[in-house]
Amino acid sequence: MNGWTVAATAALAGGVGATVWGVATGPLRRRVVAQNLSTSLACPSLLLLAQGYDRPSYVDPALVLALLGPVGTLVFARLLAEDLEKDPPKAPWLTYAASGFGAVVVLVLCVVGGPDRAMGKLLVTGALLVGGNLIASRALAGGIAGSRHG
Amino acid sequence: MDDPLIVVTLLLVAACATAAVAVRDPERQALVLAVLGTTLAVLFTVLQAPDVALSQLAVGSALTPLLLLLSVRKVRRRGRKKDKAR
Amino acid sequence: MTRRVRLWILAVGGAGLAALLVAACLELPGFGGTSHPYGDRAVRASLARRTANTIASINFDQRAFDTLGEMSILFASVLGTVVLLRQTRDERRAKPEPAYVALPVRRYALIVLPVALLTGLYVIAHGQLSPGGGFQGGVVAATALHLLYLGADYRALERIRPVGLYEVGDALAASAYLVTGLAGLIGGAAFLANTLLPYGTFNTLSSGGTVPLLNAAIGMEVACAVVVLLARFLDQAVEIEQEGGT
Amino acid sequence: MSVLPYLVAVWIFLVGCYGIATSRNLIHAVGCLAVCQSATYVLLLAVGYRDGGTAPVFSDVKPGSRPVVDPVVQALALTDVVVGATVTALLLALVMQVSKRHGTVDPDELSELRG
Repeated sequence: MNGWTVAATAALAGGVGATVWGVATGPLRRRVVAQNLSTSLACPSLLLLAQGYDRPSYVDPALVLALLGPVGTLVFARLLAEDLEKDPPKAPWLTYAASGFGAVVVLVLCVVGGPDRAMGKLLVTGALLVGGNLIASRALAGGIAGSRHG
Repeated sequence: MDDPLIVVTLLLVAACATAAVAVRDPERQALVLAVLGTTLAVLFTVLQAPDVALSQLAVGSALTPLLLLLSVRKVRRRGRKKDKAR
Repeated sequence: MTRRVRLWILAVGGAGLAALLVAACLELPGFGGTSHPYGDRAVRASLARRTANTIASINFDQRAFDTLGEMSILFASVLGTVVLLRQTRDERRAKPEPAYVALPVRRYALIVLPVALLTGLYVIAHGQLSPGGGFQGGVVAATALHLLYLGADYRALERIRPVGLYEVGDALAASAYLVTGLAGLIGGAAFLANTLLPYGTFNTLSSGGTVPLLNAAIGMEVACAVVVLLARFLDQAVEIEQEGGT
Repeated sequence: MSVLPYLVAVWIFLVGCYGIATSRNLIHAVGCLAVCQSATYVLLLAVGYRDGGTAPVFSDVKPGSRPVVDPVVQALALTDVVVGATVTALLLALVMQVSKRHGTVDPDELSELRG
């Protein structure tokens, strides 16, 4: 094990473990936030693992997760809109903290990796991750209003 | 070499799978299944299978929840109609 | 049979199955062992054919016939879904009301849609080099299209998604896979044998002989299949209603 | 440690079976089936793992420079993940048909209806 995989282990055990607990219990508003946070914590862990294993090609799963994770949250925001409207989630600080974690990880990896083609991919992943999570949490908090048949 | 990492991800997956079964409401189960897909993808990466992780992410993060929620919506709408007709 | 009796039967059966499975696990070669005879041979064969991603080489070259089987399962389940979810006589279509979507969410969906499509194509095209391939990229590209439903409304999605065309694409891709296999036969080798094209240079886009071709066929097949599946599900959930109800 | 991954796969499989057998909603049962499927992926990949190995994808490492894990099981798992999702879709389509025909998706009510 090296420092990168230790950091990834910590993020997984603490962060993703907490989101598993959050998504399995409690009211719906807590569960959707936990689902969104699981993306924003698992994606930086994947990036850390790619660095820890010294395999740039492992960044691809992280890129796909940064793309489709928020899309999944949008699915829930859209199709559970009626229930979420009655009881909207309010946890902006958690979302900001998780996005900040993602941004820090991406920046550190960029500094370590140096400027090359892999850095472009990293930056795209980071932008998609942070933007996607903020937008998805906005969508959960009433960004999509329910219609009967929409 | 990476034993603690493998153990942590394995336990995460086991916990999430148990939760996915224990949560009985299909809408909430879809949420747990989405998280299960993510944890599985991390486990596959740790087991050095990035191809499988990609596959699991592509399917588990958006496609499966969408299919499940659309089915729930269809079934619910029929149920609601039936209640009205009574 | 009451619920209680059934639970008892389940408990007994489950305990027996658990005991057998655990006994089997104890006899399996230990986790992380060094003996992987098939794996080592597969890696050697893949390198001999200059395919950088061994998994792609196994899927589309060494075990291409197996993938043909997987593809037929995929094709059959899509066919089954289409038949099961067709509009029946006592159903009618209701126009869905558009949902309100906040402007940032809408913009995000419209910006990410092309990015996700490109990523899907990238994952398909680099299948024989880096992690990825037709199965994964196809799903990503098909999911990307449905951002239009999530971020805009169902009508916008319907406009860019002529389902008939995707059904044709699905069938075409499946037959392209078969035709590539048959071409091997005509070339004097076995069905789906990778002898037709030059193997190219290691670690470039055109390496691996027929691997990129089969990869692309699977990518198109999966993408079209997922679009058709989701179209049927969306139809049922959003548009089709039983006669006499609202 | 050397059997923990296998035992986790067994646990996931059994938990999924329990969920299917006790489910009161067919959609929930389909979700549990997806859990059962994931047990097979965990088992396959655990069998193919090698200590200190890396993925046999040679776009960014030199062949032979590091030990690699078994690619055959990975190929099996990766096709099944996607094909399994379409089979899930087929099952959900069947559930919708059941709900249209019988007006319920509770297996207990359905078995009462049959008589």
